[in-house]
Amino acid sequence: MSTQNEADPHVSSESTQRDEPIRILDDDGNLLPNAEAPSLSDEQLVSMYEDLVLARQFDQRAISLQRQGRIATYAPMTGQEGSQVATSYALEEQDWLFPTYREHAAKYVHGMSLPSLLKPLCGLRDGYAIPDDVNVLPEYIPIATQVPQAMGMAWGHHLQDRADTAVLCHFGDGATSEGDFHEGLNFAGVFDVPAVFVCNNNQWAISVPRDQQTASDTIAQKAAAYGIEGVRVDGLDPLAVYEVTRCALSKAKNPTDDERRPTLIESVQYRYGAHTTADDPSVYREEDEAEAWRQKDPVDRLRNFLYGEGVLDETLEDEIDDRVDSQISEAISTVEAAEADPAHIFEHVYEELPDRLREQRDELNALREKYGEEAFSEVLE
Amino acid sequence: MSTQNEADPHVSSESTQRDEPIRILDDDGNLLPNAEAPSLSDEQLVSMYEDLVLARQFDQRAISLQRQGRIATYAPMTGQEGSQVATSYALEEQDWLFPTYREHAAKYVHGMSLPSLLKPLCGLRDGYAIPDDVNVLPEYIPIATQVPQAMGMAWGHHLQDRADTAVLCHFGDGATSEGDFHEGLNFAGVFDVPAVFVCNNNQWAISVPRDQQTASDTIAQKAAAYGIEGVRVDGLDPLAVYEVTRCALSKAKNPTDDERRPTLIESVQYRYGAHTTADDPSVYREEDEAEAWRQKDPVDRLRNFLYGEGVLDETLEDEIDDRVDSQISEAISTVEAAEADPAHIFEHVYEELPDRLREQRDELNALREKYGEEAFSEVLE
Amino acid sequence: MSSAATPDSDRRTDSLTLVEAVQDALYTEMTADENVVVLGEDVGENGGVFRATEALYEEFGGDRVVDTPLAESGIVGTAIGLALSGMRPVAEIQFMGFAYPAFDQIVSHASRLRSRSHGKYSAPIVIRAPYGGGIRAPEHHSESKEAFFVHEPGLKVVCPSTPADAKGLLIASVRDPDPVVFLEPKLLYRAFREDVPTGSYEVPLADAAIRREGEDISVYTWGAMTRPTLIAAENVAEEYGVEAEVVDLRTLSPLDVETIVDSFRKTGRAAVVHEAPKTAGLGAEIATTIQERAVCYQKAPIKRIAGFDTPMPLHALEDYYLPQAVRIQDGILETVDF
Amino acid sequence: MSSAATPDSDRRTDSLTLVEAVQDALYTEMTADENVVVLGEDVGENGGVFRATEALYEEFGGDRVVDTPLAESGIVGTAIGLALSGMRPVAEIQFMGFAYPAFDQIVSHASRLRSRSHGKYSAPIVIRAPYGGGIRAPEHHSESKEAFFVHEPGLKVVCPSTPADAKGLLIASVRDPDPVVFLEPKLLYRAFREDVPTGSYEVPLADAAIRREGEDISVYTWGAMTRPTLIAAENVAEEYGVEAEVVDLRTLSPLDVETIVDSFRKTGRAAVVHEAPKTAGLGAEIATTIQERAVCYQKAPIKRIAGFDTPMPLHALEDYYLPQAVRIQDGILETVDF
Ligand SMILES: Cc1ncc(C[n+]2csc(CCOP(=O)(O)OP(=O)(O)O)c2C)c(N)n1
Ligand SMILES: Cc1ncc(C[n+]2csc(CCOP(=O)(O)OP(=O)(O)O)c2C)c(N)n1
Ligand SMILES: [Mg+2]
Ligand SMILES: [Mg+2]
Repeated sequence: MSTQNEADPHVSSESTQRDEPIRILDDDGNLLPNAEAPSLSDEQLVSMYEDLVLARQFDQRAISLQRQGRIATYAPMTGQEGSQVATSYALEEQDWLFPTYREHAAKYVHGMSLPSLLKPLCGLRDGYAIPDDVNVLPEYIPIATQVPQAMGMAWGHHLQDRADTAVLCHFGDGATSEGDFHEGLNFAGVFDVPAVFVCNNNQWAISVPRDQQTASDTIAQKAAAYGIEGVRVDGLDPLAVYEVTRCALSKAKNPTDDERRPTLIESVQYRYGAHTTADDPSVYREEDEAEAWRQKDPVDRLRNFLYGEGVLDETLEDEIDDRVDSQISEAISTVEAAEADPAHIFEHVYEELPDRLREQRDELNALREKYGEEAFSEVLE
Repeated sequence: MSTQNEADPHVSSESTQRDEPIRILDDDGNLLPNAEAPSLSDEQLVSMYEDLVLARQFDQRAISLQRQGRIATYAPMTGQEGSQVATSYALEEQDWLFPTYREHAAKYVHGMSLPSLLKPLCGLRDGYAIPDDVNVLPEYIPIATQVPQAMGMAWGHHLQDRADTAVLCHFGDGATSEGDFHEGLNFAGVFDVPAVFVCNNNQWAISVPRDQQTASDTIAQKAAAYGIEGVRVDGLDPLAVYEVTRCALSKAKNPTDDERRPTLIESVQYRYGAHTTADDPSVYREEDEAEAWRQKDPVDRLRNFLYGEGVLDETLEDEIDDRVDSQISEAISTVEAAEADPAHIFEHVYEELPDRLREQRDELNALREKYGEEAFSEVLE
Repeated sequence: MSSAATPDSDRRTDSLTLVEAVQDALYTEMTADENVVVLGEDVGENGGVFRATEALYEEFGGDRVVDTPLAESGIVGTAIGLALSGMRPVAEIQFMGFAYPAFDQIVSHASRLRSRSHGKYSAPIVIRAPYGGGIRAPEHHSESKEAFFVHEPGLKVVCPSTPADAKGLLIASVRDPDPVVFLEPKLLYRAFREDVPTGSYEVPLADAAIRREGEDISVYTWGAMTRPTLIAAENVAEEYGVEAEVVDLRTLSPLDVETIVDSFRKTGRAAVVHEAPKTAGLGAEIATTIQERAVCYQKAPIKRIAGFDTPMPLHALEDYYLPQAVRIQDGILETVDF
Repeated sequence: MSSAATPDSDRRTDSLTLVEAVQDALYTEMTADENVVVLGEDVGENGGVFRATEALYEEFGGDRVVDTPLAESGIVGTAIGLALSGMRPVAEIQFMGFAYPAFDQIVSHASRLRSRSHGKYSAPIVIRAPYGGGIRAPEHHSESKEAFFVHEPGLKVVCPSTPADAKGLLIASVRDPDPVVFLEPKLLYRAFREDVPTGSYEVPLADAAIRREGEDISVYTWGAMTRPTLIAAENVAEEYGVEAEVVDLRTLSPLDVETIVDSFRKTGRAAVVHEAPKTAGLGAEIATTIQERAVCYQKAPIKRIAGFDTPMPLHALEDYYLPQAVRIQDGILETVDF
């Protein structure tokens, strides 16, 4: 890991070979020889662990809510929450986050409430009406389209001399095939913007495996095409992801003379579950493929590390589990009590409601009045 | 140059450093130490020279025709014709060529007639109705859009087991910034298609210099992002371009076990003149920038080489100049005698003329009848 | 001209859903013509996210049913290139909302290669895309912007509303010498089954279908909106004795102007039903075409019953956005009572 | 509502061409608001391929007048990001035909950021693009597909036809809180000069302008087609005593329905003139809007005088493709004589 001088001592010597992902913890959660844990306080470490637990529980609850028909299609993150939580821990409050449909935990850690995560899954867009003090964009669904936008925002901060603000942009391995990935990263290199691009390489883009996505050996090496630094990190090692991301953000804000601000981080992960609740991975991949990855599970690894450090025990674990459980239950109740107002359809299309939209809204209201709400909830097909 | 084993002895040792463009001739046209001329017969070499002369004369004539208002905007190629002619010499007849608006000479060498090159410049699209025995596509104007198409055609040949057919696709340095460049090359890597991608890096995309186009050191190195080979060649050295292209095409058709078919060739050139006849480069670049490149002029270099080999002399040169001159003059006469038929507007939009187009054609014909052709040639503004 | 699906000699049928009929069409054409290849995201082993290409990979192998990298412009550009090499590619765009990255390849190239080259080259490709709302899908998954493609000369645009049409129109599209944008109403993918001829047959890319005859008003629609329109037509017949003629356009470009105008000459009143935003949607083209050719028959303004001029809302509100039977019914009555 | 450009207190004027007025508007807004930045291909030292950004680079420097790499999706995506950071980007797309690679960023994001985020985020960007034919340009350089953008909710679409409007509309577009696609008629870039107020002023993005009053027919048009339409109107007045009212729409989305319909109520006859292909073009929207709101006033079919449903031919034939005064004149007479 060469993003910052101070970073070097923290990471294992394993990582000297460029293509091997950087790690701090071994598969069982022990500190690797020559590696050093990031300078996080015990409280921060435990809180990171709690967020990992929350992420995993959230995922399970969301999947089951979807099965019960209480929310729509959901994109699970189990196996990837370590990387999500850790990248967001590396952010400072003023930094901006560009998430995809899968980065629930990353959004939560950077300030979004649990109910706001669930609302869009219930078809309510006010979950995307993100509060002023939370620097997160609504999730990006069209693949890779966030990349040039994140680049643009970072450039804007740079032009405004807001050197303390960086932008972190998430996307998947599949996203690297899109033109927007290329255009965004090429601009980032040319304009040398304070941005960190995190490729959550979970080995699959729905049913397409990583090696059918691109013939390049690693995704990190694509950085060479843009004159920026590329780095691979073990995405199931929350401490390594934290450290690599922190260094990249710090370089983005304050590079040395021969450094360039942007970094492409390839966070090597695995999608344990389905692409979304609408997907059945058994059609296209072997069940046992996950096993090797589960051996390096981020939640287990961080827990073991914390046990080893003596900052986590069973009492605290139970406490965390309970707290997380009730937080999620509460969020679900809040969201399920919320209702959508048909008037929202016409709001915020433009800053001012144009005449034609006023007419259309009035037309809809008149029909609702005349025929009742039931007339609009008929199944169409 | 590592595209083919047999190629190695032909090229100068200079090229062992990956980033230095491969050369066979020095700036004056002498064979470099350790380099070997490609195995072209004297006739082929002289004919290549004649095509270079033709290309340069064509360019001058076209520019002057444009100044006289006899053709529309023209994209000159002086300084780049060496690379154009040489890449097309490397093609076999069955290979396909995807050109841009600048590859006039490349198209001519691969079989297109001079009148067909000029017709579109006179606004006549039948110049693009390329004969069946000429494997050239109409020029691509939207930048980089040809790249995925060339990849697709190469893949089609591959699927049809037409292993003897390769596709050569031209584009500029600016084109490498477009998403289509990325998507096309990534597909080419994944599907391992028999295609050669030639980036005519003439240092400028209209007014934008190469180093503002991308922060990568070379364009060839972008190949790494696609798991294919990248190679740089001195684009003003026709023999080196020929040899590099020939090897790449041969690898595309018949790779060894550990080779991948596609190659990205960065042909390092310089646009001596304006981007097009509508452009004034003095606004954005120094006149004397061209000087260093003119010292390595491809036409001079090949002439000197041929004089040195004893296959060219003043008599032959004069003969060539005369022949080329009358060929071009004849082509211009042919084209200027041609006329556009307004019915062409409606032809070939679909294979069969739909009713609405028949009506529109009839409507136009009725108006022409009623008001005469003059009514349609009024300047609109 | 109205025309039902015309099976050839083979008179057997299968009871298929619309998505099964799509799959059947692909299977049929791939069997008949080895130049037909299917490419797109997740169309291979996974059989497509809607299973429209199910079992094709197993049957025809990875060289003819190809998972591509995730890049729509690459997919369409590649399809054009494949066509240039002599193949007949059928490209799947996973959802219509993801066709926009490929827009340039579609409108600047697929549509123009033939005219550019004065007839020498062409791009006989099919671009399949599920379109439309109503299935509680996330943002961008409910697009219905057929007008974008209808406005581009050189393209054909097709949109079936029944399984039998889906099969016959798709087979005709694959065989068509011109590029076809083939929009599949995903709301109807599994909505109902219908007897579909087992053999190979074409439904011509030229003819609208009269789904219901009537004298009081002509209602023009296509794809998923055909169903609520037919419901509305039955309702107004039962409750008000108003007989609506329902015209399912099937091919959106080129339009079957003859059938459209003939129906209007009979009824003198019309409505157009579509999901897409009203402004500059296809409803405008149909209404304008009618008044250009049959203004003297016109007894009332032609009513557009369409999506609102807003983005499709998230799914809690999509039933308010999409034209429901009740809105269609109200629009029919308003036009008839004018 | 018709409204002329309204200069503020500063009553001085310069005699400017349309492209100079564009440059003047950019200069004016960049001076007034340091958040305004210009980006695109060759907009910097080169001053734009049509010189629309001439001298801005020298005046405001390379941080505010930025040459980007050659990538339109990157340009528009970057502009959206700049807007999110609080800036006011004006992105140039070199020719409208090269906007398609950016289509996804425009229709999926610029247009929807505000509604997606329920009002929290927005994309106040301007996308400038020279459009239209008539200058003997190569293929793809003569596009006029304004309907694509008008069909997408959340966008505004503007198209000036005079230097004074170009300045006032562009200033209003830069200040507008919503994304604006600003189409510049390159045929008129240097066609004539006009007195343009030196100071800063807005022409509202809401009002069509009546360029010529008349009682016999309303002719709707915009941008470059305004000129042949006015010529045709003069011709039919002189030769046949037919008085055409010429309505220059100026803002294409949202449309000034009031002015459009009011004029029609007066004349009862209409034609729409545009360069874009006829089918699913904006002419259909205007004709349909009129018959929806004023069918009882209608005395004749509304005539579309438009580009043919073909790609724009190479330049030898473009004068046949574009609506010429003679075609417009013929269409006016046909409609008046109906
Ligand atoms: C432009 C676009 N094309 C297609 C899709 C449909 N789609 C949704 S997710 C997905 C796979 C994404 O893979 P990857 O980038 O690896 O991210 P992951 O889902 O694995 O996190 C696809 C094809 C889309 N959302 N956007
Ligand atoms: C998609 C697209 N965007 C913009 C243009 C306008 N344009 C024509 S040539 C050119 C520069 C191309 O530079 P490069 O790729 O280096 O090729 P060169 O002209 O130098 O040969 C530009 C921007 C275009 N033709 N297509
Ligand atoms: Mg993935
Ligand atoms: Mg160049």
